[in-house]
Amino acid sequence: GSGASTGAGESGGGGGKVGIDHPRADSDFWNSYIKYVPQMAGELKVDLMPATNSQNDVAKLVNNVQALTGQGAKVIVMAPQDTGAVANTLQQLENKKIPVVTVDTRPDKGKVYMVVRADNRAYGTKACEFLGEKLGGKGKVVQLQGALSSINGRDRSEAFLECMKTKFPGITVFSEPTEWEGSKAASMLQTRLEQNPDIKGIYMHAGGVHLAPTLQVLKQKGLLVPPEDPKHIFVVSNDGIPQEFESIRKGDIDATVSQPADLYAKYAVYYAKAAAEGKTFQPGPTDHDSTIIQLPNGLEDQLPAPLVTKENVDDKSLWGNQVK
Amino acid sequence: MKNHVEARNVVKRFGPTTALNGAEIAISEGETHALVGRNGAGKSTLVSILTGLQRPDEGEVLFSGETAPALADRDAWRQRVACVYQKSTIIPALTVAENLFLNRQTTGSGPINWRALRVRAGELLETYEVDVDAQALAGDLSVEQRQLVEIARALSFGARFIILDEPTARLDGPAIERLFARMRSLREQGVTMMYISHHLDEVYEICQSVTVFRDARHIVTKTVADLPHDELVAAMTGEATAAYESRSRTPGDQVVLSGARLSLGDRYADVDISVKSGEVVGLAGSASSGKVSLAETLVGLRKPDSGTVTVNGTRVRPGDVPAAMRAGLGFVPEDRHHEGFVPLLSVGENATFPIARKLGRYGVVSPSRRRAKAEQMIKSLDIKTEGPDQPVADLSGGNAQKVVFARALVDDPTVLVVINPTAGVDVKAKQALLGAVEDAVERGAGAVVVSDELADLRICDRVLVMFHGRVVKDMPRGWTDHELVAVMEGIED
Amino acid sequence: MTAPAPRVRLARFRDLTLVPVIVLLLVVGAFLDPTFLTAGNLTNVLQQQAAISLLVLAEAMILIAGKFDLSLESTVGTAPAIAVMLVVPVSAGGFGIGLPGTLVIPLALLVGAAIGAFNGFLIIRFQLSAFIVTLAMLIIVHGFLQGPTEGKTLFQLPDSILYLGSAMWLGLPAAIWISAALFAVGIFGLGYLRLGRALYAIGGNAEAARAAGIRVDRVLYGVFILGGTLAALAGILETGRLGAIGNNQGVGWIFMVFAAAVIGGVSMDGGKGTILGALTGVLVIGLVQNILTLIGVSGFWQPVIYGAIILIALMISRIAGGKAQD
Amino acid sequence: MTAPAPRVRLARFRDLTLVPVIVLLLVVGAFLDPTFLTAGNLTNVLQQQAAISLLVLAEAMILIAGKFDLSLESTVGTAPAIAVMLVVPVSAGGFGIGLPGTLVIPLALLVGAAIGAFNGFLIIRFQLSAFIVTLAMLIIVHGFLQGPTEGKTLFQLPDSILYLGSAMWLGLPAAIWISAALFAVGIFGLGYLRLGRALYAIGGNAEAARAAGIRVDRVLYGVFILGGTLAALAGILETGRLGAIGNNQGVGWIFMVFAAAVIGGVSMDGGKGTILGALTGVLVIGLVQNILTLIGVSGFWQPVIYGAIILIALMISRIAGGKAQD
Ligand SMILES: Nc1ncnc2c1ncn2[C@@H]1O[C@H](COP(=O)(O)OP(=O)(O)OP(=O)(O)O)[C@@H](O)[C@H]1O
Ligand SMILES: Nc1ncnc2c1ncn2[C@@H]1O[C@H](COP(=O)(O)OP(=O)(O)OP(=O)(O)O)[C@@H](O)[C@H]1O
Ligand SMILES: [Mg+2]
Ligand SMILES: [Mg+2]
Repeated sequence: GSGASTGAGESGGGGGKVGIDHPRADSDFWNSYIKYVPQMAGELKVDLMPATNSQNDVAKLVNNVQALTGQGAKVIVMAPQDTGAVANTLQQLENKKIPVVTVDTRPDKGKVYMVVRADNRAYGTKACEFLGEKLGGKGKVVQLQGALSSINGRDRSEAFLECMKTKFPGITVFSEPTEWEGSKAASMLQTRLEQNPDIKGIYMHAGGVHLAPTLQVLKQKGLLVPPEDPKHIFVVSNDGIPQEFESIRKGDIDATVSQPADLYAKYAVYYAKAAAEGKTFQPGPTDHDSTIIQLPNGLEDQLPAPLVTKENVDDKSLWGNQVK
Repeated sequence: MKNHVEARNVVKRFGPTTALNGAEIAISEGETHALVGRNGAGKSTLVSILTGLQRPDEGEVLFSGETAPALADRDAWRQRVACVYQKSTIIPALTVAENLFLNRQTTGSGPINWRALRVRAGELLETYEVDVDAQALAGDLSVEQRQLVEIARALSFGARFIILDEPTARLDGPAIERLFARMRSLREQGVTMMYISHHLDEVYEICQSVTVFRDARHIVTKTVADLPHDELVAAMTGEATAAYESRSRTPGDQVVLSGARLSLGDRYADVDISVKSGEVVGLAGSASSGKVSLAETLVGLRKPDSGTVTVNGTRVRPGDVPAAMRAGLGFVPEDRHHEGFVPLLSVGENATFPIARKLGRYGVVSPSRRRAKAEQMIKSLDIKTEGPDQPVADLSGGNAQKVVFARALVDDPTVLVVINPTAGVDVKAKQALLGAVEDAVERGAGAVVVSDELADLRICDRVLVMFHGRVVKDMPRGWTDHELVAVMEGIED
Repeated sequence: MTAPAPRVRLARFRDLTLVPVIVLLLVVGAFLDPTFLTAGNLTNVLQQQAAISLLVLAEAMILIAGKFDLSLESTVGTAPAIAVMLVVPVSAGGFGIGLPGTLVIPLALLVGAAIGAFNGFLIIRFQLSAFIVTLAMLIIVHGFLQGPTEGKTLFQLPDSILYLGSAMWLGLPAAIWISAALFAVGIFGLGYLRLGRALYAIGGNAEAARAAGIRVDRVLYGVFILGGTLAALAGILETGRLGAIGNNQGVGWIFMVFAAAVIGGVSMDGGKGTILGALTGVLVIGLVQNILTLIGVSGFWQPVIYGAIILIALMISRIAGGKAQD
Repeated sequence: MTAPAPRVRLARFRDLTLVPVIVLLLVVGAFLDPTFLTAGNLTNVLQQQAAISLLVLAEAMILIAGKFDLSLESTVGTAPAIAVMLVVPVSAGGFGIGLPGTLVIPLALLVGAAIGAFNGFLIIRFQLSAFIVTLAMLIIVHGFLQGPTEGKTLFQLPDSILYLGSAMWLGLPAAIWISAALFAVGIFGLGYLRLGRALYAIGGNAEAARAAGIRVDRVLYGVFILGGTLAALAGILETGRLGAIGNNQGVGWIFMVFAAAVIGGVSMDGGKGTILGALTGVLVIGLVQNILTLIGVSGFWQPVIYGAIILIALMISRIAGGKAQD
């Protein structure tokens, strides 16, 4: 990061207070993010207000933003899980000249200073390519979807299906809407495996909720075997939490897409500070292995989201290897 | 003789109401002791204290000279006293058999033997000559059948002290006779009983001594022989009260209520009835004769399978209460708790529902006009209440019944249908209610009185007797009790 | 015998048992955060509660009439969404029917009323359990938002549906005026109108209400339809506030709605409670949420504090009200 | 007078109004997918329903006793999680108290019982509305999962807590045996024990039950405590099935639990229904879910079909039962 500000106190560094709203507290990914935020803010010396939490409810998000601006926030960081319904709020913030950094999601309408996210469609595509290759372009796979009403779940799901259709037309995909619930995931996967014992691949949208139930079902069915075994089912996860890495090391699952919780937090705070200081950015490559692209309503910094397999699972730079 | 049960200086308050104010009672071993008093005198409250359901604010209860057990020790209470409460304690979703043996389905802690329980229940019902199926759901029974089950249960405990709080309010003649026979034989076995009723002649028939409560206090205790009827009534009311004299009148020509060729399932068939203005028509019949169902059809609470009902010249849609009311009908339903009043709403509101539309314009109900109307009704029916704003739930049974009457009379009906109008109502109130019916008739209304109580039927110009769903006889004024009962029982036609 | 006067006063007072709680919250809030007592913040609280308060109004009436409606929360999203989809072109997520945009508000209200009528039909006509019927309807109605939109947010909306939820009238958000006006109508209607009093009679003893000449079924139908319509209106206000209709609009509200109604003194058993009481319930919930947001309690523990405050409010309303709750 | 025989048969039969629905589902399922009627698939259905069925058992008892408990669903996650955190080291997300791992199941059951006891305390002692108390408790208890874990999934669990939910006994998952055994106990207990019958008496008319010498408060405490304990056991089974305790464990179950109990004939008004009926309700729900998964209905429309089937089952149980529901 750049920036010359020193001194952490009130309105230090010519910036102003940064208000931040967290989207939810019930998934491992977001919890890691929530923990990284104050840490990164400390490193970057950003004056962070106490964070609010909108518990996956856009109405709460709107209320929280109102409260934060009421309390004097000069920049808002948020992660709207409903990308349409924040339009009015963004409009109001623009009227008040308060720049907005959104994390993880890209609002459909309304001005944003910077969107910090990895490309969720890319997650789906990466998972599809990995499974397609491992299965040699034929067979059956199951996709344990998140909630269909969440943009990220939908992006992953659509990209996965699209990629399968175009690149691996020989593969049949079963999509199971799990609403991000482990219980539903276990039941649906179990039922589907009963119906199609020849399923050879699984893509899980969220390791945090899907990993343990999937392993449990595979174990019960005696399908938790090394990749060399013909009975092996290839599993790709999504998130990059430490437990997924451990399972990769053990050979229980084969890959995961590491969603960079640390980078999300870091660059959310980074851009919030930059906005407070009045800096501007241009589309193009950045100094941190990512690219800024132009959106109709702002800019988006597309952070890298590496596919983690047995080969690179011990890479120290993966956030999942840094949490303890 | 030593006192089997004694309550001393009992005080019980409910919010602003003092239900018992230093009340006392002493019941000797082996006697049947009547407790009488006007509605709201505190009789049922004393019952709940004597059965350990409520704790008195002051005072004490003694059984055979010993202090009563702690409230939590229900078993100890149940060994000492069994009770038929005024409020039903039947659980509708359970069978009759289980209701009879509630919480004593087995003696030990093992599993319940339903077959044996059924047999025991059947025997019990047979002993008390209650003609119901032990396996029927209690909720499917008629009001009087439920009451019989309740009585059979209380008597079956083998307790040495039994309280009966208005057990006969819902029973017809033969059932009452059976109950009395049972009570006599229990007394011969040395069982002590406390008997509460508003039928004072029953007191003289079955009890040896009597205690009178008035305004939450003990007034007098004497043997029945020492307290003739007039003095008893005077003690209850605090003033000399003459017996009710029914008035005579000549009915007009105009037919205000008629039912033609009415039939409903297995309840009644092919009934014709017509009531003239200025006429009181009684409907009598033994249990299940169909008289209540017929009356409920006339007022629109039931829809007949066939036949027509005409109120005041208007043919009303069957099963449409509002239509019948608009045509000029007022009625008192059979069970006040079920259909009579909304307990949480005030006396004023309950009394004025049928005329709500007249108490203001544009759908607004003016509270002041409602209160004024209600106060007028409270006065004319002598309802004992704190005022029009008191919830009906807080009133005693008789006063609640007067509120139901107020509702029926509030719109000056041209037709009045009253079903068991005086159930659970004290002597004076009974007179007031029958007087209210006769007043309405004198103002030109026609009335139908459905009742199991012969005294109620005395005000009728003629009595239609039903038997097994058909009208079997039209008896003009001047019948004797014996004649009427004979027809009702189908002994004579 | 006691004079009737004190009893009346006590009964009136019972509607207001939460007023001390509200005062306490105002004091505590002012103490905890200087922003709290500003006109701007309090306006925000009211605006935020405007939509949900209409649901509380609807639910309070339904509860007083002795029934139950869980599906209101789904109507909040589905009614405006279906209306919008009938109006906007396919490219904006519509059905391609293309009704005129000015119809969108009446259409939304109509959808709400239709949902209410269907609930009423199942509950009154078939005598099914209101709890489970409306629970199933909660799921079904939400499906009718999720199905046609395929989970996507509708954000190209006709202006007319945005107006009410975003306009300012006389310096205050229109939504506040609307919900204040409807509460005033509700308080008056349930207190002084024949029809309003009929709700209490039906909820208190439906058989007696019938015997008193009240057309019970008809009134109940009316209440369900009115409830659905109010939920649709809440949805319209919320849509205007948020500028789009997300797939989760209204989801999860119903618990707060019940909490507000019950701590406000409305009985789950019917026949008891007032609209004014329900309003105080809404305010308590709104103030608690606002204070928790302002002081920034950790999102993880927030529910505990929140639930605990509901319990405490419940106890206060129980102790002050003096009667057992059901 | 009617002969007693037909009436008995009818009453018995009333518990089983859903049996035709189950048969129909089995036929339709077999028709739609060849896998459906295989032993493996039906075993899966049972295993998937095992945990939730214990909640239905608990809720059915509570409903029969005339009360209400929404918080059971939160206990499903919180009870095992707290027990685990008392046992595992800080590095695995524990409190660092380090009680022996063998204690984890008793601890979880104890936490469940404590939650039930607290519910009972508030509802019975303070006479608060059971609906709202347990609604607040639903939020609070879930907060006690979310707070200490800070929203993280507990992955490192002692083996003992995983055993019951994942073991196989005699070729069938242990969870099925356990829940079958508990249902058998429940059917027997509520059908043949005095204590069980007391629940019906209390739910039917609490005053009458008290007059009959039933210790109403004590029995109700017992029911709430038993309910909480069963919910904790459900949580243990679910934990074993899923291999981890996520932050959402149990969340959203309560609606299905009520739906199963009510379509199975248990009344929301207390005093009516049987455990056998509730069991048929669970089976219907389980079969519907399984069929919908097998035939792969679009996720967007699934709720509509699901809700509609609940409504239909409700109607069938209403028509076959012959009585209005409450
Ligand atoms: N639970 C209660 N709450 C408030 N007031 C009550 C309650 N129970 C009784 N009361 C009041 O106490 C007084 C005595 O009532 P009680 O039922 O004992 O009268 P009663 O003599 O049995 O009358 P009735 O002959 O009509 O049955 C009445 O004024 C009644 O309104
Ligand atoms: N709930 C019920 N279901 C079916 N049949 C009933 C029911 N209640 C009453 N009946 C039957 O209908 C007929 C008439 O009953 P109804 O209650 O009108 O008699 P009633 O004259 O009012 O008797 P009572 O004087 O005992 O009140 C009887 O044959 C009775 O068995
Ligand atoms: Mg009495
Ligand atoms: Mg009868």
